[in-house]
Amino acid sequence: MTNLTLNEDETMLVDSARGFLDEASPVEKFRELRDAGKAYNPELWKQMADLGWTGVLVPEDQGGIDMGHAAANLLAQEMGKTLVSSPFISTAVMAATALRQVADNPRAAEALGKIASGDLTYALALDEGVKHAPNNTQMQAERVGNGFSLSGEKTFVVDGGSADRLLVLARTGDDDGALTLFDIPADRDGITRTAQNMIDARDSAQISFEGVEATGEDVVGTVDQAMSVLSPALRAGQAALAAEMTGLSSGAFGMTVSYLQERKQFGVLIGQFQALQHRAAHLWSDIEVATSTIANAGRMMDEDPENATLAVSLAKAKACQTAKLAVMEGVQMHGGIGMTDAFDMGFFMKRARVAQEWLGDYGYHAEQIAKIKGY
Amino acid sequence: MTNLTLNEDETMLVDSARGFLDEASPVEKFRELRDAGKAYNPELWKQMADLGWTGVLVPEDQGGIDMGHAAANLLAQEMGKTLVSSPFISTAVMAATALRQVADNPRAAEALGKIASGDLTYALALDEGVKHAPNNTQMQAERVGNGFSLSGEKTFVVDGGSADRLLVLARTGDDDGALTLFDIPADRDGITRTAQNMIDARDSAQISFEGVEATGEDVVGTVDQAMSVLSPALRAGQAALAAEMTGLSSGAFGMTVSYLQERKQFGVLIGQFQALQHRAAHLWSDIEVATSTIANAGRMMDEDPENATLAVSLAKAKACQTAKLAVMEGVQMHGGIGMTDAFDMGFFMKRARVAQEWLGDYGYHAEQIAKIKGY
Amino acid sequence: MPFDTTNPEKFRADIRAWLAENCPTEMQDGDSTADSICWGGRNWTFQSDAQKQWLNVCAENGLTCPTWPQEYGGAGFDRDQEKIWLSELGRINARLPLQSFGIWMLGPALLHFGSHEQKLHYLPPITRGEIRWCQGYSEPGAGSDLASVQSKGEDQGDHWVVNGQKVWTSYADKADWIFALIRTDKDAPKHKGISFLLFDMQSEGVSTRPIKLISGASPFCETFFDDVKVPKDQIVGTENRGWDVAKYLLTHEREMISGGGSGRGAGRSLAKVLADAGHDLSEASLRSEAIACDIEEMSVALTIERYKDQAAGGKGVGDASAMLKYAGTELNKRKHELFMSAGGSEALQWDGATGSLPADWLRTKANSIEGGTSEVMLSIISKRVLGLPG
Amino acid sequence: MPFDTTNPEKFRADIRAWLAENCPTEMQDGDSTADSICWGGRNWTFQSDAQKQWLNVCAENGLTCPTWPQEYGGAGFDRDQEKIWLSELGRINARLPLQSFGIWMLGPALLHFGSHEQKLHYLPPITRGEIRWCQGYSEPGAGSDLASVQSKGEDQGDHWVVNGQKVWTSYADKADWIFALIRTDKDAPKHKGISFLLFDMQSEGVSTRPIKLISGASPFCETFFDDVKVPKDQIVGTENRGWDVAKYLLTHEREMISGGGSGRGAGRSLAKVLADAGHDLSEASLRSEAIACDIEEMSVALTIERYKDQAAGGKGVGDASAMLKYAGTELNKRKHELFMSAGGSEALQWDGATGSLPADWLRTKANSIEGGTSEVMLSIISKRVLGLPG
Repeated sequence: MTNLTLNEDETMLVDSARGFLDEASPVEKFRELRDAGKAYNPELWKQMADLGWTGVLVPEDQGGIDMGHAAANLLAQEMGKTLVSSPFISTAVMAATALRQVADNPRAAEALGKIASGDLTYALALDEGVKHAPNNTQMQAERVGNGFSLSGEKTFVVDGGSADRLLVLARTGDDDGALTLFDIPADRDGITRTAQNMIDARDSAQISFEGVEATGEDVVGTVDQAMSVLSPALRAGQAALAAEMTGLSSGAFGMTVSYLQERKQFGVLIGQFQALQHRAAHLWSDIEVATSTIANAGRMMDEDPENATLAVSLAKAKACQTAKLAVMEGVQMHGGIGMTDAFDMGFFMKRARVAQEWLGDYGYHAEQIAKIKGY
Repeated sequence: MTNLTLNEDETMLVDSARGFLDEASPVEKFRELRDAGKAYNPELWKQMADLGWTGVLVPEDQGGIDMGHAAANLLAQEMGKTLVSSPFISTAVMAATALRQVADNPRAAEALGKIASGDLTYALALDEGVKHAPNNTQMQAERVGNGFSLSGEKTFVVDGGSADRLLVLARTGDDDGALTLFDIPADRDGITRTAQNMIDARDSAQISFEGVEATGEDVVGTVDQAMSVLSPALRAGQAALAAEMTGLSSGAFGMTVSYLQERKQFGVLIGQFQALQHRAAHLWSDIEVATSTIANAGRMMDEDPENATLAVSLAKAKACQTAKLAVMEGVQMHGGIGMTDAFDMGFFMKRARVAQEWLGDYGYHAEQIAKIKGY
Repeated sequence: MPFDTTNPEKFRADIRAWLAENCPTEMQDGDSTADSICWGGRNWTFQSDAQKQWLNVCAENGLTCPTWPQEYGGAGFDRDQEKIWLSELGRINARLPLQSFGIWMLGPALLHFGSHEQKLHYLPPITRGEIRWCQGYSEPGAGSDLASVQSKGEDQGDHWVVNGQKVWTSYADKADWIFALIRTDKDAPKHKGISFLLFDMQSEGVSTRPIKLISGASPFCETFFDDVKVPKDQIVGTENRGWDVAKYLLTHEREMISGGGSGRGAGRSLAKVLADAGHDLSEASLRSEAIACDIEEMSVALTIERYKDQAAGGKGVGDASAMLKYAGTELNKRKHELFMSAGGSEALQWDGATGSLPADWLRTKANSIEGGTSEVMLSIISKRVLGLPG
Repeated sequence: MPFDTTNPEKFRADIRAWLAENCPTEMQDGDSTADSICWGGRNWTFQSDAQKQWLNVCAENGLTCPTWPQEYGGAGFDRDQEKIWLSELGRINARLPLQSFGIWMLGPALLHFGSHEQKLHYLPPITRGEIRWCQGYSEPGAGSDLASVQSKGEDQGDHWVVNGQKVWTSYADKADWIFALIRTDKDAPKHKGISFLLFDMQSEGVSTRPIKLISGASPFCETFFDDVKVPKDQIVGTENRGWDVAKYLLTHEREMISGGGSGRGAGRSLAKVLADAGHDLSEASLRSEAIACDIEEMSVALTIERYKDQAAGGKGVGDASAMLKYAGTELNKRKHELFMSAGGSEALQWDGATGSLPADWLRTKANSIEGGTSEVMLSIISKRVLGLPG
């Protein structure tokens, strides 16, 4: 039976991840990246590959450890706690999930191997408007001879500035669902990447495509059938992102509780103020509840992937609310110091805001849930 | 310039109303009515007439004191504080406002006089479904000779069981707005009134009309033009009801603050618990904010009635939220005793719930606001 | 036991077959409203033959208390088997055969603190729905301060003579026996002089008076003890250490009231109620609140599952159960506000088309008060889970 | 004064005519963002000729501080006249000609506590935008406990020598003068030994260091006093009674931060921002939150008006102003969360199409901290307005 607690392997994974990240990537490492204007630390990425994390969803045949989505979520959750910045979700979760849908294709298999070894990063070029809406894709992939010519604009391509390759969603027909997913190198002729100056200081790009050529080989899966490979990848990314946000919530909450235990005002520890106690207790409850939805999403994706959409949207919707509350309470309870750039809480707030939008915000997932439940 | 504080006349009106009601109609009087299964106390109604209240919106020519909507709201607010049960809003606010739109009509003028003298009560038979939606009226008033034949079902007719006369909204044509308002005696042939067993123990009826005859004389205003007389009446009723709800919120809050000041738990006054203090302070703030919207609605209706819809919907929407919070906090902070029928808090909760629905709930008025603001 | 426990698939198949054969169709209406609950007890009147038949066939197979040991009337299921049992019940929308304070509260206390003899004596009649129990904790004026017990038991050698008053005793007027906190050492510190006693409500000196609630119902009583004789062997645990038992039970109560096990609207699907109310949910604020509530309901339900899994795995839940109580009861209130809103004017009538909805709505307001208020739960979390000072 | 004050209609007509003649078209963009505010001061660089012209023509007519007496540079408007002035500005979407801490804070303090000479000396330069003031209240580590002032002034006969440190000094690096709380009697009880001093930021021994915030901006500074000489006549009110002045001013600050007067996004219309973001509001949760926020915004704005009317009527608002500060700042945070949500990924970029929205959003998080936290406001209400114990 499905069990929502961690099994032994998972407990070990979490413990070792925490130990590694506390050493290799505490929040101050993110600050260093931010101050240096860097998207992520390639050395850390290499270490994560050595630990098997980049291959957490890659089949063993391609050199991965194939631990499944629940494990991927746990890694994302631990990374969230100290705001690790890396292409983990884009590459190791989403691209790996998309490519393994067609793992019998030699090119996909090769890419999976390189993801597992840490030698290849991906970004997903999906959205064109200010809100997540993959089904509204307008970008055209016109048939030219045996291939395609891609033209259009993508925005909010997370990790898009640094990724080696792009998974690009484009329209190949007039029917609503006639979309195709292309796997192309990010430096192919006709591609222009413009860095977006993101509030969370992570890598995001606006990417324009002008007559970019693609061959049939570049198609992931089948023409006009993007969603059969993309949907599992989106679900995987949404769940991992929800996990990262829940980790982020825990991280912010941990800082806040520590502050309540040490900061004095009016001669007493502010943690003695009952109003703050109750709000902290409420927030803790909310994080516990969110954590359950993450565990459930992981189990569903591993055990019954076809029916996991509800579980995933539930996790992302809940994580959006919880993270918003956690960072708002975090700043408010810290008072003025929480507003300063020299203090870390602002990083949590800004990361949470971007994560809320990426891959569908609360409203998007709420409507997904309503649709599934027949409202 | 519009001033949102009370002027001298209004201050006097409020003071005398409070003095009178504390004596004549404290909450225990409502309990007596409830236990006796009575809708309202005709003697109190007569006293309210003697004080001029039933004529607060009746022109002086018809024997009213014509103090305007802000004053009517203030009376409703004071009544709300001790849960006075009377046909004030149906009769003195809504029917009076509808009839004075056609006060040059001798029948309307006569009716207004009787409202002012306390000799005539009205109920408005508008809604047919579970939600307030006057524009969705389906009840037919078929033309028969020079007159009409009314057939259909009305529900949630507040004060409908005891009212002398009914203002009935019926369809006289196929166009959306082709509605007509009829003023007919509640005991006319073909009318069957069935008491609804309301949670707030007030008078509400389901009323069925089977071939009820109406003449052209019975039409209030013009055939197919119900809204020109009904809209001002609805606005007036909605604002007065919002005022009653805000009074109700203050009444419940007053009980709650007193309890916080006297009840001990774990050896201290519960009013010393900061978490409760902050929630009480928040609730007080919310009631203050709601009070401002009532004042504004009154001023707008008196000074610029054509443009008062936004102000009225704002007042009712805000009052719904505030009353809900006030009674929920009232019960919760009282603990077990708040749940007993022997204690008054439950009356506030039940009255608030019915008032939330009557004449449009939060969602209804929120959408009205959105429509006016062009969302 | 007619179920093959060697593997989950086999077990599920057996359960399914057994249900097909034994669960009366009328018991598959899934609508576990307050009215449809089977409470059992000496004076129980079955609402239908089907209800009686369903209780009996389940009791015979230990399925009223499936996780209790077989020797005490249970089925001895482990956590995974219980999940399968419940999921198969859910699949056919079957009602629970029996619900009671004996199952939720006294049973767990006896299983943990009782002697083998006590378990043999008290548990089987609970599983068969023969004895209905009530809980005597709260006292007038004590409110959330449960340990301020004033009801006292005077030691008379082989028995105590109990005098005092309880309040908020659920269904005391319908119960056969009571488990009560009684002060047996008035000189000891507040938490140290209380014993956990069991006695028959038909004992001389016991009387009850129903408390009418704002919903019009009277599920609670005031209960009076006037020189009630309680034999010394009718104690659970050690004399004067009854607070340990009470604390243990409060944890169970919290989990129950959180919505995990009670019939208090827990089974009412949000979508179903809204559909019954004929609501199309096109209006933004209602729609948005319905979805938000649904999200919270699913999330809390998963958390209850997760905590149960954790408990079954041997890791205690402890004070963190305060969270389930808090989140579950606040959610239940929110949900019923939504139901009332969707029900519109029909839900404003005691006997309208929405049935017991208004009474249920008012009933939920007590959820965050009884069994420890939401405020007490938050304080437990802040002090014992988060370690905040003072 | 070019306005006929004999009756409101005439007055309004005069104002309208005056504005038509004197308010530059560029100043009628109504978009009072942080960037477009005219702060004035010795080092002020006008963003445009229009901004300069608008300030000057208003200052000449007392319209930068319309309710101040004419002898001190105001226009001597009463409350009703002020309402007409503001509503006519609103009608043409005109910017305020000048905003400053001198107008919001020091002015009201001087008008209430200052001598006639002080008023004549300090107020007119404020109305003309010549001297920009900053506020020196908070100190490191003090947080909400403003009265725990450590900066001290040593009495040297005709002057004090001030040493210490302030923090959260708004725009101290851009201000010309400071009004500061300084402890002038270290032996008196906490609230009794503080004086309210004024001094030039160019005085020897004053230095500032900007604090970088999470929004990337640095509107606040740390401010250091190292043997700063402050002449004895530069005190407002009585020596060692500066807390009275501070308390009086805190009330003004609360009203201001509540959104009644500051440029902090108060002028941003909800509908306009959502429309700019190209959002059609068909998605239920966003639509519902937008309407709810709009309802709250209109309601709070009306409450500010009502309280102003009450104050103008001679009934003090007093501690109840804490409510305006609380409700206004919490609303502002909520509104900016909504803006961010409507702005989607565009609003996640510092320099995206939504302009300063993300920085403004982060800035609002300080609203419920500065000038007394929301928690302090709630405590003031519960204790001083509601009379709750403890």
